[in-house]
Amino acid sequence: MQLKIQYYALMREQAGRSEETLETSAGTPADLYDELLARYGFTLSRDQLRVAVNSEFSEWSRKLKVGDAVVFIPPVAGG
Amino acid sequence: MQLKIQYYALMREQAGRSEETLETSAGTPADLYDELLARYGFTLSRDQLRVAVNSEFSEWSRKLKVGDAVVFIPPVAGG
Amino acid sequence: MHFRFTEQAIDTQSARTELQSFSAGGYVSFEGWVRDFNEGREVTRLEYEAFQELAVKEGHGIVTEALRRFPIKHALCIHRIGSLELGDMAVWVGVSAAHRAEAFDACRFIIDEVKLRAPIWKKEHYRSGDSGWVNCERCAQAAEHPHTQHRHGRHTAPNSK
Amino acid sequence: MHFRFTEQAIDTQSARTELQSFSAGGYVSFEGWVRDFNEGREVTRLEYEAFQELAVKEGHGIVTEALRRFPIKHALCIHRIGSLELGDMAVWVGVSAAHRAEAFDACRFIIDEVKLRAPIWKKEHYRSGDSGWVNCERCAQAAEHPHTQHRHGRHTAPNSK
Repeated sequence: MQLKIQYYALMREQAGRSEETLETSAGTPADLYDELLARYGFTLSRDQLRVAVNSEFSEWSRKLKVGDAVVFIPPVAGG
Repeated sequence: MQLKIQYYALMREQAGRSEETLETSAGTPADLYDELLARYGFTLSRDQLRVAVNSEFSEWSRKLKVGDAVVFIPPVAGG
Repeated sequence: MHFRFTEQAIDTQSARTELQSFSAGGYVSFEGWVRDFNEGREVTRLEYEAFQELAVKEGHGIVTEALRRFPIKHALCIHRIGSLELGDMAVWVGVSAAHRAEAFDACRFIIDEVKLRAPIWKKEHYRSGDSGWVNCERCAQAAEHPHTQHRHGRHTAPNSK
Repeated sequence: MHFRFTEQAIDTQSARTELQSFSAGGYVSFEGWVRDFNEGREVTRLEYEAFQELAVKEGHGIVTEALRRFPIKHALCIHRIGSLELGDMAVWVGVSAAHRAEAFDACRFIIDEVKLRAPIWKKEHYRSGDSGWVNCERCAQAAEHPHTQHRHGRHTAPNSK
């Protein structure tokens, strides 16, 4: 299944890219994060993150569909 | 004894003047206010006012001295 | 002095520069605007008048107290006097601080105390053609809410100097 | 939208005019400034980055919530992104209301929630030459004060839409 992933801030630097389109068998954002954590060595654990799918905050257990855009959201620091 | 009195806001309008130099026998701001109340018919009672002598807030029972500058202060409404 | 009067429009951008500091992370400002309605009456314009010598002393004392009570960097209050139209700015307070919570608290403290303590008065002109001196917020509140305690400023001499 | 991003200096005077109303008697604004010191380290500049589409939606939702919760007239938040120098304004919030208490409360609510919930990040560059992403205020607070509960935003999907 093809998904679009965007990376921000620390995760953008650790992944070495802002976005990518990925072929994956991950069924949920939680599975997807485990896969990417292994690939990129992210230092943030999943319980430090939130996740958005198609620009809406999402549950980690949501069932992903072809073409979904996933963004992992590190702890924020606006203002 | 000669005193200088300044009037502001409602009391300025009721006294018909901004300031005056007055010859009075009033020994305290309280006595002075009673005298001026009778003269100008101020609508504010003394317990609605504060008083300043020589540009400092004062007690009503302060002993006045020659040349003191007295200001009666109606309820304020700045801002 | 941390408090001053002006007879012109308050220049907030210039005043704000007096509060800048590289160690300040938050800046809070308050502006009081002339409103078209007060205590059930339509207002068309206002006149502000002050016992300036004492008001500057009192206002400066209030801001100095805020600088002592709250961990803030800088604070300033400017009050306009004279004739003001609807929408005009009557008073401005600015506070800078390392952290925003203190900037909010100090800004609110200053405007609350200035309204309560500084010898400044305003006369409202109403659409109906008449006018009146707004004697004080708390008198008005007490009249509307008779169970609220009636207070308008401190009736005893303060121990500030 | 009641929330927007800019890559230039925030024009607060222009933004303020969007909040004017003859029925507003009080206006409170907050500015977040780049500070030279954070968590014990000397900062020389900052970079702000945002997941803009979601942040605008979230920020707009926060201001809309403030407009519903508090009796205020208008409210707006503008956040800057890109590279900022010491003293630069990173974020601005403005609120107008009939009465000042609500303007203060709503302004504070908005900046607190934006800092907590909007997907915006900042990287601090330190005098020592290195740099780091400020992960979140509450994480930092929790690290400094281990007995404080560690929270950084809401980890479940919000029920706002």
